[in-house]
Amino acid sequence: MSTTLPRPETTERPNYLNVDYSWKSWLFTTDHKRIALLYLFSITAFFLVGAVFAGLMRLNLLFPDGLFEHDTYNKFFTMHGVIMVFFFLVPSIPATLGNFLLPIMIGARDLAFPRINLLSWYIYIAGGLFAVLAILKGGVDTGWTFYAPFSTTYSNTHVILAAIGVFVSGFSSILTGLNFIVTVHKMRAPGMTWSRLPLFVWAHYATSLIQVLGTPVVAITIVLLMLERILHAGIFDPNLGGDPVLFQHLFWFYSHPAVYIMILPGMGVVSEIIACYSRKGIFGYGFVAFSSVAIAVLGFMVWGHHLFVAGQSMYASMVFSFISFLVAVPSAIKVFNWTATMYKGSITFDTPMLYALGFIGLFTIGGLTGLFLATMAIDVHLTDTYFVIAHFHYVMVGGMVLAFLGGVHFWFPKMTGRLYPEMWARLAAAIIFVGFNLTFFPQFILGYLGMPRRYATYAQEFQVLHVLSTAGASILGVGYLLPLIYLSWAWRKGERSSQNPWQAKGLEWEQSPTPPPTFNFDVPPVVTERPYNYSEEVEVGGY
Amino acid sequence: MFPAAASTAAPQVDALYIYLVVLSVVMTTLIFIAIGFFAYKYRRRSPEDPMPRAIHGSLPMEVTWSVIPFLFMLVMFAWGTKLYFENYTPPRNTLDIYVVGKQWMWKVQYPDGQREINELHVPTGRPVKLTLASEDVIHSFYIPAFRLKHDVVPGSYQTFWFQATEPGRYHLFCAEYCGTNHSRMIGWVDVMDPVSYQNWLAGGAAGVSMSQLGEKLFEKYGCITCHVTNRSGPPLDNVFGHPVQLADGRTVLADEPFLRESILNPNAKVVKGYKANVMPVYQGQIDEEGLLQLIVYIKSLSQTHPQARP
Amino acid sequence: MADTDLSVASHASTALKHHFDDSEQQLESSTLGMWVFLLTEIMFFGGMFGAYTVYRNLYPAAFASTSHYMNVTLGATNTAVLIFSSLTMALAVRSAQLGQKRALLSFLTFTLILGLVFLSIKYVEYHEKWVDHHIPGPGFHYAEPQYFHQAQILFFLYFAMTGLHALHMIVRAGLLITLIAMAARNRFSAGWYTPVEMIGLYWHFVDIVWIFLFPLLYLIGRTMR
Amino acid sequence: MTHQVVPVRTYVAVFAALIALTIATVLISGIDLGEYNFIIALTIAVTKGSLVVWFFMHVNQSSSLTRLFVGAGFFWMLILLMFVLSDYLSRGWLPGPRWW
Ligand code: HEA
Ligand code: HEA
Ligand code: CUA
Ligand SMILES: [Cu+2]
Repeated sequence: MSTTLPRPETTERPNYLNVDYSWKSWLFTTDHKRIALLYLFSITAFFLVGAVFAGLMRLNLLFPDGLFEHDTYNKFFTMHGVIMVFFFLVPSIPATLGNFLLPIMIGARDLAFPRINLLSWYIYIAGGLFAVLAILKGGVDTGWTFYAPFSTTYSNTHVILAAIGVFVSGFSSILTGLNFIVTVHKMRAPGMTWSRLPLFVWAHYATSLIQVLGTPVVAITIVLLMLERILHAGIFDPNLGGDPVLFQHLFWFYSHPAVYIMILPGMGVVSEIIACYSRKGIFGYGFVAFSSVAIAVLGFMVWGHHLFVAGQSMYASMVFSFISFLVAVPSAIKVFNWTATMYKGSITFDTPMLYALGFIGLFTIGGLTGLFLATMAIDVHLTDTYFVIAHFHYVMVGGMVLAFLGGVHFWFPKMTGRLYPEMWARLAAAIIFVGFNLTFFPQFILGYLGMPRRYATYAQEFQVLHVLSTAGASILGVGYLLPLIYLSWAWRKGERSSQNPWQAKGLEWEQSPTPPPTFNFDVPPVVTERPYNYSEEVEVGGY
Repeated sequence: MFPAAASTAAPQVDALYIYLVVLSVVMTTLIFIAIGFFAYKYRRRSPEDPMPRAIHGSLPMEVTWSVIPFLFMLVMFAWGTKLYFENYTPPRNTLDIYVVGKQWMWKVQYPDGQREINELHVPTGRPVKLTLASEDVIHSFYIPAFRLKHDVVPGSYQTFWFQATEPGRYHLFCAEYCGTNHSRMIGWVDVMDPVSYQNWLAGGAAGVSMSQLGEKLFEKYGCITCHVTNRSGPPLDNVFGHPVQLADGRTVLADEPFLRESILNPNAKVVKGYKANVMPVYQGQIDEEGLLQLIVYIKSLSQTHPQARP
Repeated sequence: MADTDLSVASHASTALKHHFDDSEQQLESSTLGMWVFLLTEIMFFGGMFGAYTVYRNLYPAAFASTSHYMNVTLGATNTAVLIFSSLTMALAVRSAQLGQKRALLSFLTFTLILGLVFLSIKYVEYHEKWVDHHIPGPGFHYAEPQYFHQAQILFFLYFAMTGLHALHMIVRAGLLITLIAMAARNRFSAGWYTPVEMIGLYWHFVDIVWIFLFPLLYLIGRTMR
Repeated sequence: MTHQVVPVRTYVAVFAALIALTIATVLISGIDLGEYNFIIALTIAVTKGSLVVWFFMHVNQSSSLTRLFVGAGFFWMLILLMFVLSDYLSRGWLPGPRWW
């Protein structure tokens, strides 16, 4: 904890929050920071919806015979998956923290296309409304993967509404990515060379590439799916000559890279946090930066690892498996470099750092179990079991959600000008960590024992582990509620923050007032030093 | 921690799994220890602590921690691939059983004519090949005790094989989400020693064998007219298991998927010396079970092919 | 979609938007933004091309059969029309560069007319398909029954691909109309004509898509039997 | 960044080439050349597309960044097509003799 906080200023200087309080000034804003907050509130709302579905699912799974109708349960996990992936996790860090920080970090006054940025939020909301409408009208039961021919011919739920929701929100993702790419290329402040970009920015740049290159494919796939559902022309229906595996190919062409949309920004956040609380630059900056891009590129060539038992050619499977291992190498590079960054640091354990360390641990476990699934013979046994569920919750919840929470805490003073209550925050972080592991670790075992996923009812012998998991989820639920409460409180009542409460490096802390004014800087920033320049002294020479 | 292991594949998959678990535990522990150690040793003791010196990185270390894990991963890849090819490539002389999945049940047919629902009886010590078909959506045939599963994809045949080792009663699950009662599309696999299996076969009111049923269909649908009586279609004896010359110059193997396609959509692959558009299209005319019976019948016409009979 | 900013920028005319340093940066950003947008468009069509590739490979015979029902004359005419429109669009941008307002206006109008000609010819083609019951769905008929299902899929792809292309044609025609209106009101000068250039890029891109659709859907397979 | 003014005759020449290639591709498609029909048609299409990109869209005058993005677009589409095809083309392959 940095102890030398300057006294809060008494009169607030003009910033992006207090320039105007009217509704209009929020709904028609083109300020990237305000749009970031609009996103922040919307994704939180969607997270809560997704979490309620998760809670209901865990409740159902307490009992081998279930609690709800099969159809109801099937809708729960579908809506949970759809909401969590498309409406929460994909926009979570990029559209909130990324939107807020990316321009400031590179010394720009705004994103390159502020109106498109606002448009993307409206598109996101429009997509979200379709999803909500689908829920209100009774839900969807296809699983978030929408596999044909079930989704095109057999399901009699609101597939089209949900599909439109996903389709529409995809464009918001594309536009955010487009905006980031152009901004990073064209709007950097004088002196902000590529080798001085914060790792957060590198990670977002890589993410944007995936959003721009991958999302259109899932969009068109969903269009084909909807047309097929309406016309029954047979494009994915084997009874009419189509090939259902083609749908899976097109779907995963996006959805595998999309899992990296759901982790790279988190890795960017963690890089910033580790550096700050170790008071050291990231070990192997160049490798960490480049590994983001490597993950983005290689990530496009591994999607077939979701199809090992789907009737895909064995030879194609082999290639996909191999590249899956390749893409793990840049992830490993990151983990090791973060660890090495702590070496000979001067480390403090404020809440963001706790989340970052939690991220490293849980992501490592999640990533390593990804390797199990990339190993073909093992995947034959484990695919479509709870092992997969545990794997991806470890990377998505243990990884990305923790990174998101860490980032929100880290930049909370920046966004609001106030400090969060440190003790409560540490407590919540601890509860989340414990609850998370209790929820999802048993699922690895369940999976290897053979418990299939998407099961409303299950064999007796799996009950013990399911009960453990539900118990964990209850703890986890409490853990999530805490930040919601104390952060809302701190927003209005928290102690005022100085410009740079963590004494962190980076334009957003050093050269932009807290909270930032509308165009971010009072004086146009100029960059003269390398990133994370916590100390002038250098121990080991560069490379 | 481990489910029952009842096939030749199970211990092999378990061994590979143990390799992965051990490796992961070692890696995770190393990383956790490093983090814990650094966190403790280099914690900031007082706010006045001097800034640490910057360390930029080290190429040798980067190379080390990329290459060494990758080597371990190469082992995973090679081992996993080898097992996968073995587990998905049936040996010769299998006992063939036919499975049709539909919402939400498994229909099993034995060549000798037994039929069951949501039960599968297999002997130990003998490779069994399953041919999987689906009447509606994608299902997945999963036997945890064998560490094996395969999706059942409508519109095509998928096959996989196993050799059971331990008599017992094991779970059979549908592992691919297929609608309302996906979690009720479950059943049992009864593994029996060969003697009990013979008794079970004999005890069942088998009656008509699959190929006899197929023969009836062969007459019913009029296949017999062209393929036997007037020979306007290619003769079908000694076709199964042999290479077939196509009109477009290609050569393909006459296996189950080929026969299936030739019945449902005869113009897709026309045999050399015959004309397209002569045979009617049977797509949508025959159900999956009947189709399998026809194919078993055509198989039985092939002498040189080692017939799978228990 | 990405054009909102570009067209909106025009309201401020040549004005530099406050978050840019100079007009150079603004122009470069718009150009890069446009290209990134085109990148997403490539992938958008890419999904369709993927489906096309798979089915062409699975059903070569049915494919050969359906290609006999494609109207090559109309398709080729349309290709020529689009290529011609690409030329006039390029010349329009050139006139804008030179600040020749009248030339700009007439080239833009000419381009627009060519775009509409394309759509009309497309309409004739669709109408033919309608008359022949070649629209996938419940009313679908096909002369060679053995290819019924496969032909339906291929026609589905034909309509999906050309339909998506036609949609883009309509969008860009709309954009062109705005351009014409702006040009008529003297919004552009030799110093600032970014929207003309951006929409020009978009125009050419949509033409390129057609350049690929034409051989893929109309030509390949004509000689196969 | 602002592009040079290109002489009208360049544009017209490109136009003429495009029309010529269109005529060529239509004519060639009427001759039975087996699989070559496909290859020729695609080659011509790629040539035409490149002409448009290169001259009409001014990529010949553009920054290397723009060129990179143009290239990336087509490259990514190729990834999609190639990897999807890799499955379909190798499905019929028989597992060879056990090569391990
Ligand atoms: C944030 C999301 C995210 C991330 C980052 C990942 C990362 C990875 N995933 Fe995961 N995955 C999902 C989300 C994610 N996944 C989801 C949602 C599904 C299921 C979808 C569904 O069906 O509903 C899924 C499913 C899934 C499957 C299919 C399972 C199945 O259905 O059969 C596979 C198979 O290969 C896989 C593999 C991998 C691999 C190899 C990585 C790698 O990138 C991981 C790399 C990281 C590490 C390896 C850890 C760090 C490395 C070290 C510490 C080095 C030490 C290592 C050694 C010595 C070996 N994933
Ligand atoms: C992207 C992000 C994301 C996130 C953040 C989460 C968060 C959680 N998920 Fe989710 N999950 C997915 C993505 C995500 N999930 C996806 C993509 C699938 C696949 C869907 C599919 O198969 O199609 C899935 C599937 C999935 C399943 C498997 C369903 C099945 O296959 O049958 C389960 C089961 O436990 C589960 C649980 C949870 C839990 C407990 C949380 C927790 O972190 C959430 C925390 C919230 C709570 C714990 C609830 C709050 C409390 C209450 C509402 C009160 C009542 C609570 C109790 C009685 C416990 N998820
Ligand atoms: Cu059948 Cu799930
Ligand atoms: Cu994946």
